[in-house]
Amino acid sequence: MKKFINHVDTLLDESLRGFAKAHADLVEVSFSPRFVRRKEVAPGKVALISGGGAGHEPLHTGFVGRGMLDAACPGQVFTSPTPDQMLAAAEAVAGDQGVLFIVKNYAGDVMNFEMAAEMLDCPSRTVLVQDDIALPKEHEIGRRGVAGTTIVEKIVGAAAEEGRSLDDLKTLGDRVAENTASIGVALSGCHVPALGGPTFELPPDKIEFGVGIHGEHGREIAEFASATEIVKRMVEAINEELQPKRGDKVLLHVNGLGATTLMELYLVYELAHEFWHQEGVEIARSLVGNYTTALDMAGCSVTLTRLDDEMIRLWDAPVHTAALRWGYDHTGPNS
Amino acid sequence: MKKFINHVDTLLDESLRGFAKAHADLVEVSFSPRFVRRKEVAPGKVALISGGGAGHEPLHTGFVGRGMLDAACPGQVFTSPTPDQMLAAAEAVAGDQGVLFIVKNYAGDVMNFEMAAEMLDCPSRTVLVQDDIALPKEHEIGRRGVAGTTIVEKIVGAAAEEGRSLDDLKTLGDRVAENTASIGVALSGCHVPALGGPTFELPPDKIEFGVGIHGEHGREIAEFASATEIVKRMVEAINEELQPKRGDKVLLHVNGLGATTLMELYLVYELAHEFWHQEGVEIARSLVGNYTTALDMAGCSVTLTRLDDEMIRLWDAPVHTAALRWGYDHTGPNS
Amino acid sequence: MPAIPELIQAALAAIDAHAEEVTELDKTLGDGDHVTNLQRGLKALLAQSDELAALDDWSQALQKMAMTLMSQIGGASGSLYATLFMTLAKQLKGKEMNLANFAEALEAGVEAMKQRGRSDVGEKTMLDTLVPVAAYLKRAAGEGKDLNQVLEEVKAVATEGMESTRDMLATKGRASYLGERARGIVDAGARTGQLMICAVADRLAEEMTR
Amino acid sequence: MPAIPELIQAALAAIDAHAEEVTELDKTLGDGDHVTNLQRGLKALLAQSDELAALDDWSQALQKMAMTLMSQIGGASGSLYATLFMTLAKQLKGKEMNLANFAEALEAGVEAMKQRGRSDVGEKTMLDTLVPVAAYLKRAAGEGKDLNQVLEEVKAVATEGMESTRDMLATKGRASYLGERARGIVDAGARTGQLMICAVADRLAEEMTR
Ligand SMILES: Nc1ncnc2c1ncn2[C@@H]1O[C@H](COP(=O)(O)OP(=O)(O)O)[C@@H](O)[C@H]1O
Ligand SMILES: Nc1ncnc2c1ncn2[C@@H]1O[C@H](COP(=O)(O)OP(=O)(O)O)[C@@H](O)[C@H]1O
Ligand SMILES: [Mg+2]
Ligand SMILES: [Mg+2]
Ligand SMILES: [Mg+2]
Ligand SMILES: [Mg+2]
Repeated sequence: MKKFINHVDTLLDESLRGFAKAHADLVEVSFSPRFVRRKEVAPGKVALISGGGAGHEPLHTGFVGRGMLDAACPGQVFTSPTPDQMLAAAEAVAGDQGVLFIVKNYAGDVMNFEMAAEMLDCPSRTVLVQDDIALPKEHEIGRRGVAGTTIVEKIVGAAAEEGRSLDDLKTLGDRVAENTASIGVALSGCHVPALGGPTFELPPDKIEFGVGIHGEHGREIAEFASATEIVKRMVEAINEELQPKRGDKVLLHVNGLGATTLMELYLVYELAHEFWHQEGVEIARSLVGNYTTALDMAGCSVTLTRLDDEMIRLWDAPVHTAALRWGYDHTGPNS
Repeated sequence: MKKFINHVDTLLDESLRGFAKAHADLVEVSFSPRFVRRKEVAPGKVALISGGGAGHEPLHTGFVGRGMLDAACPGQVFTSPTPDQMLAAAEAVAGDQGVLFIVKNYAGDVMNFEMAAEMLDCPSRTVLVQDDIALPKEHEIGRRGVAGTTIVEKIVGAAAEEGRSLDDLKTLGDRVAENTASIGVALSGCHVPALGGPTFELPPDKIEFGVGIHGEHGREIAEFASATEIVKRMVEAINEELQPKRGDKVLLHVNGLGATTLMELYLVYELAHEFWHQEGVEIARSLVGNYTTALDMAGCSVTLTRLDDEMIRLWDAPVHTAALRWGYDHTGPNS
Repeated sequence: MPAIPELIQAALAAIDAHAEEVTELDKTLGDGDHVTNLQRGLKALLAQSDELAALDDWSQALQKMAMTLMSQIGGASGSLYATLFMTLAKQLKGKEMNLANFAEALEAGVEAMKQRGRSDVGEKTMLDTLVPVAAYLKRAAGEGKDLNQVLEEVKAVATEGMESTRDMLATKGRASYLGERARGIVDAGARTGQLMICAVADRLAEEMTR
Repeated sequence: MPAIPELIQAALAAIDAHAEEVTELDKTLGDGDHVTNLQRGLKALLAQSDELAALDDWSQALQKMAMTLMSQIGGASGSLYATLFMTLAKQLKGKEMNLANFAEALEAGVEAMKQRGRSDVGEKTMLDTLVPVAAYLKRAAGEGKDLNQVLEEVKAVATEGMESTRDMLATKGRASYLGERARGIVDAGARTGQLMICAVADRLAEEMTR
């Protein structure tokens, strides 16, 4: 496994140091414990804090900044962060209004954020993202949180910026999360630095359908097929789950898992768009690109969010982070 | 080779259709012949048109929009576009002020753009980007154009937006191009759809040093080594070429070739930043991410541009395209 | 009794010796990081050897270890082991370290883990190793068993618990995503729990024969 | 004389039959797209068979073909072949199609290609096939050689030209990036030029024996 790396143990910090310098206009990075915080926190707002194992970049560190997260706590690659990180981040960015944690639903993340919440000495609530429909809704520990996290963080981030209350944001976050469904497909495994290789290998004619974002196996190994056929399976699964109606407005997010080209992602977007267009569903907003990656996995996920007018307004609200930007004036690249 | 694809022959158009829909607020796409144009062209400005083989996305289509390109002409994967594309694009976006073509220096691109320029019935000039220092400066056909193209397109794009004259822009573009140097390293080959596989394969302990962006072999096959050692070779080569002096301001661009994670790119950025920082060179601006890719190649390039005050001002000027954004107000994501 | 650092060393050695095997388990059922997570935690404990050895109060030492584990391991196992050690520390506060007190503390510890993980035995996790071990120690302490015998028998209990995960369906943790695909493979956390328990038991037994 | 579509068909068949070999050449020395580029161009010409067959003026047909090649091939070879065909069309305008006129037009055509590519023989490109062929045809026409003999000999000339690229260093096109690494391998464009010339010559010869 060839990567640009000096040592597995120093990878995360060296990378964060580069991130801090490349985006010194937007963020500050603390190393012990590790968290990325936005440079200027608007006073009197609820602090939005997320985090999770590294390896999904730009999620979450790339979403720290105006209109989105106040802080992100990166764990080691694919390993949940530890409670002391969340506590330190909260201390740095939270005020009287308390903290809203946005957590992807994985045992490790849930437990570590929970410990942090218990130790925190300000009010906090947690929005659990569990958009991955690869697992049945009744799954014992709930579904996994995957690419829908970006949508939740963007919309709730905009609302937090407006000074909304903790309870309000929790309700909103849950609403976005509940209206969001994702499904992922892997064409290859990913190469985990600490393992020196892929978590799984796929024969040339197989794909992992319903794959997670940590190099876990998918729901099932399926036959490789044309893009049209693969995407059909993906969108039908989502459609069955969310059941958007004719005239409903939705956000369509096609997310690359790492090694899949933008050309392919836009092609997948086209096919998914066509499907819902035929169904009479209005694709009101869209996002195509690598936002929630699984290191260098080849593959993609499709996410659909049913939008209401408030969600659209908040999606459109200005955001200026390393990885997601629109609507802000006079914000030089890194001036 | 597994990709999200229906057929090699339809890949480009299906992908462009998705691109058109995902960015309907910014661009319009024409299919016969193929070009992407910005939706609203400011009147009275010089039209900035670029293009090249597909497979390098977001370059160039992702750079069409306010403050950057007026149009981009994508060829088939790794194949230069044809003159009729440039002519149609010019017809769509050019006015009295003429056209500035920004062309990466490859025989095919140069000849096809040249034919277009000859057939065009308005004034035109061409800025040739040849930033790849893998080849010696005296190379018979000049050096290749690689990731430095983004820098040229951004800075010249901002100047065009200000209404500068064709000759002015040509002079500026040449100045940026001359002050820009890049070097790329591949850790793996890339999988070309039409070939059904990689253009070259690398043994586990080898890298291509000085690789191009079309899956061509690099200047030489080198030993795989630590990130520190690889980056040292890269930055020393650039440093020798550009010879920035103590106190000089530069823009540092670390570009992913496709399958390399952001984590690694930021780590490479950190190492390169540290090198020039030690040299007393001021990294005044930076750009880290996948901008000029070679399909799904694992690898990255480092680009340095020596900046003057005008170039800094133009770099900071507002831009709103699919792939590069800052500084514009009230620009919803795709509203 | 051996100093704490020696026990940590023994646990780490056992994990190191089986790193590949366990990584393979967590790659198949999870995300492959379990060994690295534990190694990072145990190494961090070792780095504090001097401070830990200096504390002759078990409760304080366990609390310090809990904090280190909490901030160093991450993942599911990090929060679970941190919870375990925090509870052990709390339970043993002001108490003498002996089998009975330890067994009682451990029982409380695994209860806390169940709460933290919203899980119980039979779900193919480390609890399938730890819960029977806690129950056995409680019983052994009640019966006043010889410590040497306990140290021998506890290994069999841990191993049996670990082995029991092989044919289970997983309902907690990442392995639960796999459904039937998880059957036939031992849970990584159950295996490392067993490895560490056996290593520590051996180290303690060795000490007692000196 | 066979209709234009038949000649195109023959050229395409030759490319198809050697697709793998040539792709390997362009993968080693270039970017591997040369065969696909030519196939796309030739197929586009074939798609216009009816229109081309309807034109019995060679100049018009060549001009139409030039435009199609220009807009369909792309890459270095697209602009070069488009330039060649445009020049052929211009040169043959109002002229009868015979060996002498064709040879003269071809000479002008390869000159235009040299200009377009800023290149000449000896740089390891398709010109190493085309330039000697043009020179040979000029000579043959001057000598009033028998057309059958010309069609036989031109294949040898094309093949020799193509073969000459094997030991050259490349100074134009992508292969020039490779320096010494380019030696020992035939240039893809030189090879396809030779393949198409041979195929067309064979097809013409076949027609003449009918
Ligand atoms: N809810 C839970 N309750 C008890 N144990 C769990 C739970 N979730 C996971 N585990 C244990 O944790 C182990 C995985 O630990 P580790 O790989 O370090 O963390 P992660 O699963 O976050 O990658 C599993 O093998 C299992 O034994
Ligand atoms: N400047 C040039 N002059 C003449 N022929 C050239 C030149 N550059 C490239 N060629 C020819 O074009 C061929 C490559 O064509 P092709 O692969 O279709 O285009 P590209 O090089 O743009 O990928 C080379 O093998 C060579 O014969
Ligand atoms: Mg993990
Ligand atoms: Mg090409
Ligand atoms: Mg794990
Ligand atoms: Mg080629």
